[in-house]
Formats: sequence, structure tokens, C-alpha cells
Amino acid sequence: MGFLDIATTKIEAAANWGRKFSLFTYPFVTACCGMEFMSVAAPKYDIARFGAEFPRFSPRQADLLIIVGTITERQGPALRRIYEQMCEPKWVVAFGVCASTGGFYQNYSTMPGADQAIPVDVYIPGCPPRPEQVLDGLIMLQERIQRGEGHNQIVIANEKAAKKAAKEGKTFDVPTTAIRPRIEASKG
Amino acid sequence: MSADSHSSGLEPRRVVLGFQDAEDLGAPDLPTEPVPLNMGPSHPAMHGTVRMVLEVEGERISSADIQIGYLHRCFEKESENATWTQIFPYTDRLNYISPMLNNVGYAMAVEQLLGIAKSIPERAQFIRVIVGEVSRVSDHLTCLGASAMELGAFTVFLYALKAREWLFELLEEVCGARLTSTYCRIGGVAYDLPEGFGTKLRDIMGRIRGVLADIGKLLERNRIFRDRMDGIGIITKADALAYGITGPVGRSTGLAYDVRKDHPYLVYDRFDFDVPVGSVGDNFDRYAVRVEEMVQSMRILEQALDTIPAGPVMVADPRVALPAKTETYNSIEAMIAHFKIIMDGIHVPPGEVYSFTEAGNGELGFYIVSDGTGRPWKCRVRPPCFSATAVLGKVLPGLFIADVVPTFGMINMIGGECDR
Amino acid sequence: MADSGPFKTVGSGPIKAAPPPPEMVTVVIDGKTHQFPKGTVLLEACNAVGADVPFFCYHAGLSSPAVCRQCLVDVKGQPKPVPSCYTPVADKMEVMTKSPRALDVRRQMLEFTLVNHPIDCPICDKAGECLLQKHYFDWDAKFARNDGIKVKKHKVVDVGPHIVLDQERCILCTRCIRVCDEVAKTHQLEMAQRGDREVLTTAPGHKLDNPYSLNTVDVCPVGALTAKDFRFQMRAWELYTMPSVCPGCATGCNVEVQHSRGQVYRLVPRINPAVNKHWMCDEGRFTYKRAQTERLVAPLSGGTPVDWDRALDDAGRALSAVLAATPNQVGVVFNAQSTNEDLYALARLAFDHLHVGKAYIAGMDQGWHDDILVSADKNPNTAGAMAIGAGRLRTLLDLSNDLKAGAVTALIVVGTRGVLGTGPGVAALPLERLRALVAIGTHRDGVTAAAHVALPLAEWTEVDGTFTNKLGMVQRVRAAVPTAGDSLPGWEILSHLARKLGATMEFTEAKAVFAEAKQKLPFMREADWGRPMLPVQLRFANTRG
Amino acid sequence: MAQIVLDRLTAAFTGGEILQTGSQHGNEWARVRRDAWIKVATFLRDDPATKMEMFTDLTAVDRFSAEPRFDVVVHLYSVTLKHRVRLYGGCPENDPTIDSLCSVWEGANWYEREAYDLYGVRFKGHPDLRRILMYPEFVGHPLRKDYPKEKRQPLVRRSHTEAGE
Repeated sequence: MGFLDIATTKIEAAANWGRKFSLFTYPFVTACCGMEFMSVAAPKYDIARFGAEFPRFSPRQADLLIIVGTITERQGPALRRIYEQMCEPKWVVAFGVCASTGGFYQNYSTMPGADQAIPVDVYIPGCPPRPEQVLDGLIMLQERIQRGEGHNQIVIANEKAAKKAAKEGKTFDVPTTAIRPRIEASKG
Repeated sequence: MSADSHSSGLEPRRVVLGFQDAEDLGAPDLPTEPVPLNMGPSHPAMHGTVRMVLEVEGERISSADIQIGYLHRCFEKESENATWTQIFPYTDRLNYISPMLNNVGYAMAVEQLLGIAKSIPERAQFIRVIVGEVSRVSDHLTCLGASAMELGAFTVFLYALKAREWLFELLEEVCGARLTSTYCRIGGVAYDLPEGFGTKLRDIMGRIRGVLADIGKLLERNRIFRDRMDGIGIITKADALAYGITGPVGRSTGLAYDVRKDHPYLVYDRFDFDVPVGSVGDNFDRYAVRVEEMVQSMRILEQALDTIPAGPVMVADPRVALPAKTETYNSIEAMIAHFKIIMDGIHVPPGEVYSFTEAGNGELGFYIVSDGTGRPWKCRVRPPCFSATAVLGKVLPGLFIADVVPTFGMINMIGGECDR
Repeated sequence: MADSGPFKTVGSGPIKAAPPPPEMVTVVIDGKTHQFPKGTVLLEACNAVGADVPFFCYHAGLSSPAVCRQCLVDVKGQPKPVPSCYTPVADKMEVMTKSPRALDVRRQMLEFTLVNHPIDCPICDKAGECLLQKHYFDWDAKFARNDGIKVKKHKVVDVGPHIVLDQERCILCTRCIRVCDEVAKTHQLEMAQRGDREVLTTAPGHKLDNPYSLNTVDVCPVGALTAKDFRFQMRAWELYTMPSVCPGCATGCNVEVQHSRGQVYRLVPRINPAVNKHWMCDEGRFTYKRAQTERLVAPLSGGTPVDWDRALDDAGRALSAVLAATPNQVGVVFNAQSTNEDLYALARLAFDHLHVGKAYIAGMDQGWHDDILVSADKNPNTAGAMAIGAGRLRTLLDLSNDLKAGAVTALIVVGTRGVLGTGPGVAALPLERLRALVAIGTHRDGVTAAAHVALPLAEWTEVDGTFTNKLGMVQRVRAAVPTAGDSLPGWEILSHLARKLGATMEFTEAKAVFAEAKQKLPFMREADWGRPMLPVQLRFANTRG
Repeated sequence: MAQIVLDRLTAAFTGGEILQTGSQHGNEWARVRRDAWIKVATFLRDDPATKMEMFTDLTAVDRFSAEPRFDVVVHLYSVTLKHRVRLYGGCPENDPTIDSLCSVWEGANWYEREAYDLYGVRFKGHPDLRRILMYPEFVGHPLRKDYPKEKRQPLVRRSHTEAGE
């Protein structure tokens, strides 16, 4: 491991440290959980203390997508597009059981978990989760970010490695878990 | 429309229509071509997912197609596959800002079918009124806070949510959950109010009055706020009738209809409270009506806390009420009763009923068809904000794009209730 | 079952002969006057007119010892309440089923029954379809008045190959004893001891091993007798139920297929006085298992899984080749296991379109039989196959001869079960000699393995159709669970295949096939398809016993 | 409480337009012949003795395996006279159509769209009879009793060889 590699890892760590305390959230608020999300943002629980400051209302300015509430099949495409519009590296948090698994809505209209449409980093249980749970989930995400284990961070790292290998004429097979998300429109 | 003062006791105000402003400025009417503009389904100003396909000429909206259904969670299909008691959690999530009111409405409908509506213990009825009104206050607080934030008044949002937080914590003491309460049961309520509930609630109400005063100071003489509310998004009384709009939105149009007054249920006939009515039917009227309703709800709460009787909170019918846990674990009789009520469900005789209560957004109706089994054949919700959202398609044309935000905010469309 | 009425049985046979009109008597029940044929049991009379009377020991298919005293009603002129299950109606009888005294004695009997009943509902297999639960909740619903120690008895007694007994739960109604005596005609169960120590037990030197033993589990009003097969597998109230017909033998016992999440958990008999009354044999109860194991789930072409289009193309090509060259060397094998619809579709294809000369009938081998319910013919639809084949069907022995002689070089087999028969007198089939073998089968067996193209066929629990039992009654089979893997109903596969072979046979639903067959075939003239049915979750919907 | 409404109906419509009336749990209801649907509705709105100016609710009921299979159910309310009535309009399974009430109350628009979306009842003369709760690609009518509860028709799913699996 040469000096350069050490430098890059250090830089990466510093960058991650910066990222985890300056999360720009895009709340994809659909349902009941939105009420608790308000509480999280409101004075008492004050998510700002953790650097997830003020919600950006455009995915292009956000790097943390918080899926708040039930995702229906009808919303799927919108959710997908929003995810694709966000800037990298990006993270996704499923807020509440509906976003995680569909919760007790198991029927023709609701999607059994947002991860059916996009990758998710942290699942926060609860219907709706208490604000404390949400903050806990956020901290878990921050740790993940510091370790560079966000799904999108892995993707980027692998692509970098692949490029580097290509430059050195080595072969590098990208692990399947690190393939860039692909949309797969399936009807019926 | 006239600019006379209305019941919320505010000074008369200048009613100006948006496009008159434009002409006042003497802006030359440049030729424009209609441009389709898509708002939502995920839009910062759309609390609750809705999609508006607007057609705009310049800044002016020429036609609006409101598309709902992004939060269709199949309340009815789920209900048809759940026992009567299992449906309560689903009702929580209809109008998720005031779950208690939905619980009450649903419980009353089923009790009507069971024919035990008259035999609900009085204390239970009082408790239902109390938790319901608390929910109503939190509902209106949220609506005001959110809409104000969308107009840029972030402080109001923070104030309102601070106040709502107090109520949530109070409700948590009552039912164990901040938001989704599932507190009512068929035949009463799950358990009695906690110790010192009254004093806590009185204290909180005092503080909320303070918060309301602050919000009033911040908004009611606020030029920006008034200009974006006054005379914007006017709904006429005729429309309110034709669309079946009730609740704050309906009352803002001068339609003096409040189920609590016109068809008193529970013990509402024992309380003395007024029904605020608007005169213009614009956004500011809706705002004013909501503020006044909170005041009135707190009046009701004061009286209810004064007069609430002691006693049981659940009917004595062993075929409806669950036996005590100790009984269940120690005697086969209670075990069987518990088992039957939980697994088989309460048996509701065949029949159909339409039962209606005053929820946060207006008349919340439950049209239930029972085929005599442990589960409903059909459990239909008549969502109050469905009608109010429907009228938007008629109200928005003629307004500016910027007017969509306050108008939609003041309609207070709640996805869970509107799309079910 | 909530909204699906009694399953309609149709067809001809001795059943239809109407008995002479009986002598009628006038009875007043709860103030209303009714007419009943002389000799009707009072309990049945009351329940028939909606004056419900609870009972434990009474069973419509058995004699009544009147031991449970649950059906007591007041009869005017009688000093004390009479057991209605034991009393025939008499002229000018006045009955009060809801009189305070009757209700009171019933409640007291129930209380006695519950005194020693274990608090087992959460772990009891009968919970959810238990008569004790039902009657307690409907008629009493009062809480316990005594907190004495309950009498302890044996909880797990292995009484037979299929059944486990829990003596604590037993309420001593003796139904199971009567089932053995009166249905299976063997005395294998008995009561022992006295008072609250009384227990059910096997007769000395006997096990509960008669071929109808599982009926005791059905009639047991509580969870005392439980089937090893179903024990702790599934909660009864979670099951969905669908009326159908047992494919075990030519008797065609009416059954309910009870399933959940696409899996069948048990078959229980469905009352049909014309066929099986209230009963069915143990062997028949396990026929659902073979429908859930070793299934062929995807089309095979040359032994490798392919999709339907590919498989049908290959099948079409292979068959057309032979059809073009030597049309008289094409044979079809009917199977007595198939539904009338599949058989009819095959007959249409084979005789009307392909004009095949050589048709054979396959099926399970003969087996044991008795004069109660079990028939020697182990196929549910032999009668239908024979009628549809209309004398053109020859035996598998002929088939093997034709194969050896090279008279058949292409074969279509619909339903492979029993084609490679075991047992004596069945010749092995030299299938390898065939140039084209298209096997439509439910299971991975010798035929589908040897086939050039094997197409997955849906099992009887997965299709709508009809079986014709040995009495010539056409009885309806209903789809309870989704088809396994890619498998399809036979008639559908055949109409696809027909298209590949240039024949026009367009069937879109089983009902259409049935309707056409009904027009063409005399033996189906009186058949009835019946109403569509929603899956009904049990939840006490049909408390058995 | 609203018996007057039923009396008015039976008095005004003698041609068998009102098939049946009744009252249960304090709800008065009338079963209306399909072809008289609009006529009865207009009458109820305009007649001074009924004055049903508020359109409260419209939905449908699937009475599976009964005839007529679908009932369109309307709830009306009179703000001035404070009484309500429920109307049934039966539609057979093979032809589930009924006249649209949009011409009587504008508000019927969305409610009828919903009934069409979820039950497949078609409303003759409706301005735009689109799906409202489900998406256009959706096939079938989910609240019919024979539509399986969990039969999803996804618009988007991620492929399984994707990040985060």
C-alpha cells in the first residue's frame, strides 16, 4: 500500500466525516409518518442537532432520501425518479414499517416495502416510529457513512477501483452487490 | 362578495382578487400560450401526496386537473378481511392528524349496528368527547402550522408543532401512542383516563391559548400572509352544498352545518359552544374558522372536564367486552369468551348503517354493511376532505400559481383520508 | 359456510326414487305451528324451523343416546325438560325451546361440562371449530363460579395409527364410539371409570385402527381426538374451505378441501346423503398429499425445462411429423383420473380433429374395497371416461401390444398417473420405441421422464371440473389452490396443442367445455355447474361435528 | 325521522319507480328503479318538502352471487330540514351501468369516478369517467369480491442484482 493509497483513504475518511454531519435530507412524505417527521424536525426533538439540518425540497440538492410513509404501487415510478435525480453519494432511509415492509397494508395497492423500487440503507421500524427511534436510525446511518458502507458509496468505490484496475491493466470484477441500480419496469 | 366582518371577531378586511392586482399594476396583457405545469406527486407545498396537472397562461391557471390516489391503502379491502375490532388501527390512519375522532366515528357506527349505542357508559362517552376534541385541536394546529410554513412563516410552524407536541404527550399518557391511538373499542374505550389528566389538560390548554395568541399576532396583521389569504380560493355556499363540503371548509363558506350542533351525538348536547361561520369562503375565512374552532373545542373541554362522571368505561355485555386478563388465564369460560371475541370477532347482526360524526375536516361518515359474520361485508368511509379536494378543480382556475399553495394548504387534504 | 349454500348433487340413480309421502303431525314450536312427518326427531324439527337447540352427543348420522343433556327443551305436559334428540315429534305437541327452565338446565349442564375442561384453547387443534366454545358463547357467556382444582387425566394417548386422544378435553359424548360401532362396524372405543373420573379409552385388546377412524376426529365436538396428520399443522380458523370431490376411488365422496396460502391441509367429508352421508375413509383423506409432492412444475422438452411456447412448438412439430407421414400410427391415452372436461377436450381433439383410430384408457389399478364406502376402482372418473370414449377405448395391454408391433409410433398421454401400472396383468410399455411421445402429466414419473415433450398438468385441487362417480352422478370439483408452478388444466393445454396441430378448438374456460359437453353427452345432461364461490375462511363458519 | 322523505317519494312516484322503502337504525332508504335514478334524485333536490340540497356520499356495494350484483348507494342530506335519505340503484352483473348524477349535483363527479374505479360500475353521461384512486395501467376493479386482496400489479420493481441487496 503506497503513500498515495493511504492519503486517499484518509481523505475519504475525512470526506465521510464531513458528509455524515451535513446530510441534506429530501423528505418523501406520503402518509401518517409525516406527522412524526414534523415532530422530529420540530423544536423538541430537533433533527438539526445531528446536522440533518433543513429539508431540501428538490432531490437535486439532497443526498439523503427519507421515505416517510406508505409507498403505493402508483407512487413507485415517482419514487424511483426522485432517487435517480439525487446527487451522489446518496443514502436512503425507510421511515416506518410501511416504507420498510408495507406494514399491515398487504394488498393490491401498497408496495411491500420501498426497497422493492430502490435500495434502502436504514430501516426504522414503528407505526409511526417515535422521534427517538428516528434519531437513533439517523445516528446508525451516520456510522454507516463514516465506514463508507452506504449502498451508493460501495457502488462508487467499486467503480473507482475498476477504473484504477483498468488503468493498470489489471482485471477487477465488480461484486454484484455493487452494480448501479437499474430500473426494471414490470407490468402485472 | 362582500367584505363584511365575520364571526371570528377580526377587523373587516380588504377583499382583493389576485388578477385585479395584476391589472392595478397596469401590467400590459402580453399574449401567452397555455403551458402545462405539473405539481406533485411529491412537491414541497403538497403535504399529502397529490398531483396537480395545471394549465397556466403566464402566471394564471386556466385549468386544473387534481389527481389523487397516491395514498390508496385499500381501507375497505383490508376491513373486509379483518374482524370488527381489528379495523380500529386502520381507522387511525385515515385522518392521521386526529386519529381519535376516526376511532370514535367508527366505534359509534358499529355500536349502532349492534344496537348498544344507547348503553355506552356515560364516562366512556365523555372520554370520547374529550380525546376527540383534543385531537381536533392538534389537527387544526398542524394544518395551520404546515400551511403557514408553506407561506414562509416557519416560526408559526415551530410554535404550532410545539403546542401539538404537548397534546401528543398527553394522548400518549392516555393510550400509549403519540399518534396512532386505537383507543376506542366497540362498546366504550380501552381503558380509563390516567391520573391527573384533567389538571394536565387544563394547564396545556392555557399554554395553547398563549400559542394561538402568538400565532395570531404573527399572521393576522402580516401583510404577506393576508395578501395571500384574503379573497383567494373562494368557495361559494352553493358549491359547498353541491360538493358536500362540510367542516371548517364548508363553514367558511357560510354554511352553518356542524354535526355536533345539528345532530348532537355522544354528550355534545350538554355543552355550550358556538359554531364559527365564515362569510366569504376564502382562505382567510378557513384560517379564521379553524382558529376559532380550537377556542371552542377548548371551551367544550373545560366543560367536559368539569362534568365528567365516574363509572365504567366499557359496556357489560360479555359478547362485546373482553374479559379481564386474570379471568382469561384462569378460567375456561373467560378463555373461550376471549378466544371467540378475538379470533372469531364480535358478531354484528346483519344490516346497514350510515353513521356520521364531526371529524377534523367535517362530516366523517361510516357506511357499513354487515352480513352477520365476525367481519364486515363492506366498510365504507365517507371522507370529508375528498369533497373539499374535488372542488379545487373548480376553484383554482383564474388564480395565480402562487395561490395554489395557500388554497391547497387551507383545504387541508389528508392523503390517508382522501385516498383511504 | 357463510355464503355458499349446500353443494348441489345431480345425476340419475336409485337416489332419485321419491319415497311415499309420509303421515304428517302438527307440532307447536315456540308458539308457531308446524307440520312434520311422523317420527321426525324433535331436535331436527326445532333446528329445521330455526328454533336452534344446542347439542353435543346428537349427530344426524348416528343414533342418539341422549347423554349430554344439552338439547333439553320444555314440552307442555311433561314434568321436566325432555332431551329433544331422543324424542320423536307427536301430534299436538307443544314445545318451548327458549323457556327459562330449559335455558337454565342447559346452562347448568354446560357449566358442569366446563368444570373439568382444561384451559387449552390456545393449543387445541379444535379451537376455532369447537362446539363447546360455540355453545358456551352462544348460550351462556357467564363467567366461572368455581375455582376448584380440575381433575387430571392423560393428555396424550396414542389410540391408533392416525389419532391421538386427550382425555382431559373429552366431554364424554360417545359420538366417536358410535362412529366405530355404526359406521366402521367395529367396537374399538369405550368409556371407563365413573363420575368426573370417566374417560374415553380403547376397548381391551383393540386399537382405533379401522379404515374410517378419522371420522371420529370430525364428529368429536371438542379437541379430544385429533388427527396426527393435521395436529399442530394449522389453526382451524385460518383455513379456507372449498367444496370438492374425493379422487380416491369411484365412490366420489363429497369433501371440503381446506387450505391456506396455496397449500391444502386436510380433506373433510361434506354431507351428501346420496353418496357418502357424513363420512369418508381414511385413505381418501390423504389423497391431497400426492397432489403436493413430486409435481411436474415446468414443461420439459427432451428432458430440459423450457417455456410453454417452446414446449408446445416441439410437441406440435413432433406430432405433425408422424401425423403427416403415418396418421394411423397416432394413439391417445385417456385417463380415468382426469375430469370430464379434460377427457372431453381430448376426445374432441383426438376423434374430431386428428381422427385418431387408436385410443386407450389408463388409470390406477384396482384395490381393496368394502361394502361401506371404498370401491375397488381407485379412479374417480372411470364412468365418465368410458362414456366419453364411447366404446373406442382399449386397454393398456392392447397399447403395449401395439407398441411392440410398431402399430403406434406417436402417443398423446393426458394424465400419466397409473399409465405405467404396477401389479400383475399389466404389461410394461416399451415407450422408448415411440417416435413422438407427448405426456401431459401432473407428476415427475416414468412417462413424463420418457416423453419427448412433457407438459405440466394441474391437479384436481387446482382445477374446476366434474367427476362422474360409479353411480353415474356428475359431481363438481372446484379449484381451491393456485396451480403448481406453470401447470395448466388439461383442457387448456389441449386447446393450445390443437392450435399447434392446425386444429381449431378454442376453449377459454372450464365452464365452456362443460357447457359443450353437456350438450353433446347424454350422461351429463342433468349435470349442473353450480354458483361461483368465494373462498370462505372458516372462523367458526362451519363448526363441524 | 325522515319518514316524510319516503312518504313524499312514494306519493310522487306511482309508476313503480320506487321499488322498496324501509328504515333501519334510524336510516331511511329507498330502492330506486334504474331508469328513474336521475328523476328521483332531481325530485328530492327540488321538492320543498325534501330539499336534499347536499350531496353527501356515493358508493357501490358488491352483493356477490346475489341479483342485482351491484348496488349504487347514494346518501343525501338536507341542511335546511336536517334529514337524510339513502338511495339504492341496483345494477346487474352483466350490465353494470346507471345514469350519472353529475347533472344534479356537481359533487357526484369524483364519487362516481371512484365507484367506477373500484367496482366497475359505469355511469352514463359522466363528463370524464377515468380511474381516480388506481393508476390507468391497473386492470380490473379491486373492490369486487372476486378480486384477490393481494393481487398486485406493479409499475416498477428493482432488479435483484442491484446495490443494497
